[in-house]
Amino acid sequence: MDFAPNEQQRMSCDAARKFFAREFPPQRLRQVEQEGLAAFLPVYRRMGELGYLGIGIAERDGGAGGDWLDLTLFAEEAGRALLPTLQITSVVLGANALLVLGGAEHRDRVRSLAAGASVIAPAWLEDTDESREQRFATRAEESSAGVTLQGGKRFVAGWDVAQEILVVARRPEEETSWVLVPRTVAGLFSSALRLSSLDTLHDLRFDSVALPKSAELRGAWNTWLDALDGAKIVVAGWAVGAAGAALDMAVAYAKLREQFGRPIGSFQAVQHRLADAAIALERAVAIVRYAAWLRATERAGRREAAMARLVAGRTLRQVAHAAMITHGGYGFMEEFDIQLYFRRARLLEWLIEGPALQQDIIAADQEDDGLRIH
Amino acid sequence: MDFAPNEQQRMSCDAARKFFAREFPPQRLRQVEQEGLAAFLPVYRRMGELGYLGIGIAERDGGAGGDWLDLTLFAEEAGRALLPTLQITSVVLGANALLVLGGAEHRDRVRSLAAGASVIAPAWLEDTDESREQRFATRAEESSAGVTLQGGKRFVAGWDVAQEILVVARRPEEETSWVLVPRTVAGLFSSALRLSSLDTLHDLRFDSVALPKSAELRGAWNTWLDALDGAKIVVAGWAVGAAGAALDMAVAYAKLREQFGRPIGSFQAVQHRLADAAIALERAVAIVRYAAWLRATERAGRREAAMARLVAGRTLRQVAHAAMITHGGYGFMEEFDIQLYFRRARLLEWLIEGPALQQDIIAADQEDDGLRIH
Amino acid sequence: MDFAFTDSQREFRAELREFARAEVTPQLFADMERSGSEYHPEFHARLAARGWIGLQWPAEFGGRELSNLHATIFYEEMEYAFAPISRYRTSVVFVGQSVLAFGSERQKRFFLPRIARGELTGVWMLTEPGAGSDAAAIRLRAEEQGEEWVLDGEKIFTSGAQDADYGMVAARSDPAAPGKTAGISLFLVPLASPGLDIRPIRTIGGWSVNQEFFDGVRVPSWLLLGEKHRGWQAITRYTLNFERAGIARTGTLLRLGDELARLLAGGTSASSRSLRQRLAELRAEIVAARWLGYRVAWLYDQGQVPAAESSMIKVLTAELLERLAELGADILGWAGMVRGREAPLAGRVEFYLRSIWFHLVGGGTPDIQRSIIAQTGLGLPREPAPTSK
Amino acid sequence: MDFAFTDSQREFRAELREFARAEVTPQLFADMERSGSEYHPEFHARLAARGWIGLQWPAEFGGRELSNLHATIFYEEMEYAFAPISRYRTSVVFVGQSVLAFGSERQKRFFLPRIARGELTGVWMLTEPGAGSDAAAIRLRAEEQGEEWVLDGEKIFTSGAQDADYGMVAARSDPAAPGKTAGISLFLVPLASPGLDIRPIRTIGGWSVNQEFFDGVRVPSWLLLGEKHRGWQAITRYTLNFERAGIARTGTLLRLGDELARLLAGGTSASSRSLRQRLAELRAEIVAARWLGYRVAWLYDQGQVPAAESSMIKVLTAELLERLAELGADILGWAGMVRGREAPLAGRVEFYLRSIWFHLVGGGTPDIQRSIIAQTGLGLPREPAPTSK
Repeated sequence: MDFAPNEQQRMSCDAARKFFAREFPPQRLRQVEQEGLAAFLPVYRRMGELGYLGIGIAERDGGAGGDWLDLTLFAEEAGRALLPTLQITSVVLGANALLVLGGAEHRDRVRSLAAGASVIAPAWLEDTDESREQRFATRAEESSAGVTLQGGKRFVAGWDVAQEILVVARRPEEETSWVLVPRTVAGLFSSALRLSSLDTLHDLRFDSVALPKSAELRGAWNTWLDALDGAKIVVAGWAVGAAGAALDMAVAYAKLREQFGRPIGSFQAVQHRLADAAIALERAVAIVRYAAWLRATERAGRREAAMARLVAGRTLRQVAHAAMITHGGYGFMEEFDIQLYFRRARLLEWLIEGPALQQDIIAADQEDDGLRIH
Repeated sequence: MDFAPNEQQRMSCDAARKFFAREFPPQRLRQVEQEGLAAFLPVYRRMGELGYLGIGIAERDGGAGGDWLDLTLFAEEAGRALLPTLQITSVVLGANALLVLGGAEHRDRVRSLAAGASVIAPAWLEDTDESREQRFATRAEESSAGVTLQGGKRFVAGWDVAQEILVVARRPEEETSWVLVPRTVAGLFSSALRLSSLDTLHDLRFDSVALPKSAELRGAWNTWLDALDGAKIVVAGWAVGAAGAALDMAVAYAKLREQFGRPIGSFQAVQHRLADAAIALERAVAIVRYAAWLRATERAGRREAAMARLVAGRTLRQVAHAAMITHGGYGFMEEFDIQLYFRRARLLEWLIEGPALQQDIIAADQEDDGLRIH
Repeated sequence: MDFAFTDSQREFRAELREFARAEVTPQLFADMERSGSEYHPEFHARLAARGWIGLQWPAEFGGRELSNLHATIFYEEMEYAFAPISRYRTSVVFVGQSVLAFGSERQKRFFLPRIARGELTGVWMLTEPGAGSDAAAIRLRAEEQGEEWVLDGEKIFTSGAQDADYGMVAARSDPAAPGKTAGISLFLVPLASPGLDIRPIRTIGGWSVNQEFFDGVRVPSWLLLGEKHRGWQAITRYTLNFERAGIARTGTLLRLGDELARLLAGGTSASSRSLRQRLAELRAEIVAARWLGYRVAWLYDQGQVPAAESSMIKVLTAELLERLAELGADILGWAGMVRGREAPLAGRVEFYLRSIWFHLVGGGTPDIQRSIIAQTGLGLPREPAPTSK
Repeated sequence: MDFAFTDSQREFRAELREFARAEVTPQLFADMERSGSEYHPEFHARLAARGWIGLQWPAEFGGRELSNLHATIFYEEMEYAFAPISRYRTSVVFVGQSVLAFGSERQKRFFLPRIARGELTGVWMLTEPGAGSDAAAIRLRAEEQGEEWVLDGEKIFTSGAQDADYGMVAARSDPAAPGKTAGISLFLVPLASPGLDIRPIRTIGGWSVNQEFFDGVRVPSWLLLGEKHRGWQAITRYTLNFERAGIARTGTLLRLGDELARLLAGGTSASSRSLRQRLAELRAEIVAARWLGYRVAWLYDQGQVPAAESSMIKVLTAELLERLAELGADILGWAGMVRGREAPLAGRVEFYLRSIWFHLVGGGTPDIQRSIIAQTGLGLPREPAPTSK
């Protein structure tokens, strides 16, 4: 067992941190908040060039190599910088799903996604409770020309800069299929939703969208769930990275800001709040990296991915809250950076899958030896 | 609106507080913990003589007069002293249920209960989730001689000093009946359960217990629920009284105990914990008295009784916990009194009805004007 | 002990509700969204026309001589309708009540009727960049020069200063006084005064608060509020308590509770039961807070100014609002993160969560409230003063 | 970064589990209930026979030269079986590890092999009636007289002193030293020493801790542990951290989590889903704490003595134990309040709730841990010292 990052991991993280400090400082984030994801694309493409986007995808598949632990450590750095999560939806979920569903014939697509040259927006949520059951109202029906899509998807991330979407749909025989839909197809309508974080999601409607047969991918439902598991670990990395940055900011502020003739960080109320945040964070980092390692070593890990996702999401919310409170009224000012973290906490708790679903996944684990190791 | 107790309420509370200080100091409570409820009976009988037990029951019905608000204010004093809750089960629930179910023919019984001369133990819980539905496995069947009882009840309070029990049972026609069972009847078996609080409850088993027809009482299910509502408010009073005493003890200790050359009560961590306890308490007292007043004035109040019960139970747990923590290691010592409060907190949260059931009762309230007043 | 409302209170409630039904229109919200302000002058004027501004004041000052309980009922009903009453609060509760409590006869005659008629609104300017939780660490200077005072310095986090008429300003009038709580005075400063520069600071709540720069602002002597150099005593005895009791948002809590219950009413899934249970628990706490709020108002009606209880109701309702908004977001899932009036509950769940800091920190942080409750309410000893460095 | 257990660790775990299955019998619990003690001498002897006491120590002192991770695995498996290892902990972690870290060669040769063979057990005596959270406020005096030290004073809250062999005692050896943390020394005191009176204090946990009265207790000089007058430095650098990291009860948490899951497995009611969700959340936190615990053990294996992390794992696991027991009580309802082995889960839910103070406060209150984490881990400034009165 070795809890220290190895030399290469240390160097990669260091390089990523420097890259984000240079290419994605808070003023850049504020610009993206104002102008939308398009303003992020130059940084995103540069990330593709540097191989950041392709971490966790084998080079033979068009990626940059590295394993899930490398990817998650990188995600921690991205989270620290509050990088938009386009990589998670387009590459970590999108490209990886294409690899397992479509296999070899999508290698070019994957290569383009991993290079940041194109973007795909997976669309799987509908207007129901989150669930891992295959209950979609959106239907893919065979037609003479190919396949016709009917229905709608909600809360699609990355749509504004995507060239295509990957829609999870139900076939008449109750199987699931995944349909590649180009952005410009007829019968596709979108409406924008602005989030607390100032990210924009889209609701999409498919009004008899006609697609060629080749647009439809088939695969086992479990491969999709497995892709979700992988993406969740990366979100969890993002979340603990963001939490770490928020805690650092709060600690720095508490040392600097004086009230009653002393730094506010010398008051027990502030100390204990930040100590609780630090405990939550250390604990979350431990399980997130463990879950990433489990996936990297191809051991079992659905339960652990859910645990990591759940704990990391809760932790970011707690830490961001503690950090905001530490800033007093200044936490409420747009010009202070801490609010950027606070406004993203719930998004990073819900992205890919939300907390109640994680609880269900964990509860469904029937093995009764809590001591088991992998 | 007037939040101050009137002259008579002030005098009664004052008298009760003095009575408990004299007759039921902590060493007496410790004796009851060791020896059981029998050691409490002399105090209980004296309470009967002084009219304390009969508060809230009209004099014509064998009680001592006074309304539900008087009773609840008295309960706060009893709770402060951590008085065993025999009055709640035997009189507030038991005698009142007899009044609404049996009416005039039980007046002597009620008089005796309210005098503390006898004790009845209502028995209604079974081995299922708490619920307000009429789903009992215990059955009362008509026989030639009268009625036969078959089944069992759990967690019966006061059995060790009761002369009879009041068993809620199901008749073959799916109605509910209430059966008076003398302690000494054949076919009745009991087993004791010792609680965290060192109170003793009993599980009872009825093995074809034969009783005369007169032992069976009939009434509307709602009258029983109404009796439970009333008893819950009194438990809530008990709970906020106990919480008040625990908070007082913690504050006194925090002023006295020094560490690091200053009273521990000057540390923010201690101050804020006790401030939170004080907020919880003030809030709980407000709703408990309001619910009692609603009942006293015969306005609606099922929802408010549930709210008061729920908030008061939570509050006692929070306050007792904060008070224990304030005592550090001494909170764990038998010889300190604060542990007496801590060990009773959950009992006073569950007595009559537990928290999840209160949530269900509140949630079932369909009226959609939260601003309504009575 | 009696928890019944009087007939006058019941009728007042009915009147308020009828008014809110008619007057709190979608147009109102559209107006405020356009102006980016929490203040709606026409709506404020309509409240004045009903005689509801300063309703707890003496008739000679334009009031209706009603109780603080009436005022609580007013807040409840207005908040329940989401009516815009922030400026009402700052004018009546912070400024007006302070003038009534410790202002001069001339000040009472000048300010209170104008506030009551809706002609004058006021804001409360205490906080400075270096004086937040340590509110007495005031550096804004007030120097007496003949019949005037001259003010120099800064204030920050003032809501509404951009279009209010008067600011109630705490200033250091005697820098030589021993200890930072001595030598502070209060002034009622016309916000249009020369030398007073008001700059907006954008908040994540979507509206702006202000920073004010005082550069030789001249204030006539009669606008000194309360005793000279003893302003801190007046602030802590009165104003801060008025403020804390006055910003408790029970009506908002009751309304959001109803809205969330309506959202959940349809659901039959197992998860909706657990959400319903969480909501039920919160609603019990909200009703409990409501009755604590009535008790605080009643204490004021008894002539008391209860410091601990005012802090209690402030921190309790702010934290309940946060927990309720969190629950709303949990119920709504992704939709709970969506901004704007097209979102569920007109985006209010998202809005309150995003702007909860305003409620938590406004009127003093939860930490400060808890210290006040512990020291003033429970009598716990203050922290020993640190050794001076 | 690598989270794999070695083959040696896996085999060790299997061996432990097999042992626990065979040796942690109902008879064991019956014995302890009868004796009212958490110590079971025969079971302790069986651990010694396996070579598992001091397994992380050098072979020359009777150890097995295994890692702290092995020790963590040992705790996990034993706790999972509810095996009685309190005295093991006080002997190995508090006393033994301290001797190893800063004891003399003679002390190491004397104590460690005897502890490892199970012939000698020790307890840790720091707290005094006036020195709780302020642990350095030690008043128990140690005076050097020729080849001996003479100890006078009191200790309190010592678990196990009634039948242990040695107490590791912190005493004030130089009352003239400036500041309360200077002039403290540690001694290994035979508990059978004349003049040492040990009296039980009953706890609500059902067992007794002790108060010890030292009346001219004579301790030979060679039993001075560590540097004279610099005991506080050794305590804070080593012993308290060993203690905090050592009392984390991850194995207990994992076991109770499994037990509660089994209880809930049958239920299909809506309320059981919401309880299952709460349990799932807790189990996620427990597994996270488990991996934080491994990291702390690994840090020790790297030769570090991490203060903040040791406090973190202590306070985290104690609070998880409380939350888990609370959840268990919510699941069980009335039955969760019933004492004794006939109650569900052999009464453990009730027991842990009732005795949670032992876990929360033992090794330092949560408040103290948080201050350590804030100051040592986050580098926040200490509270300024109060002006002396």
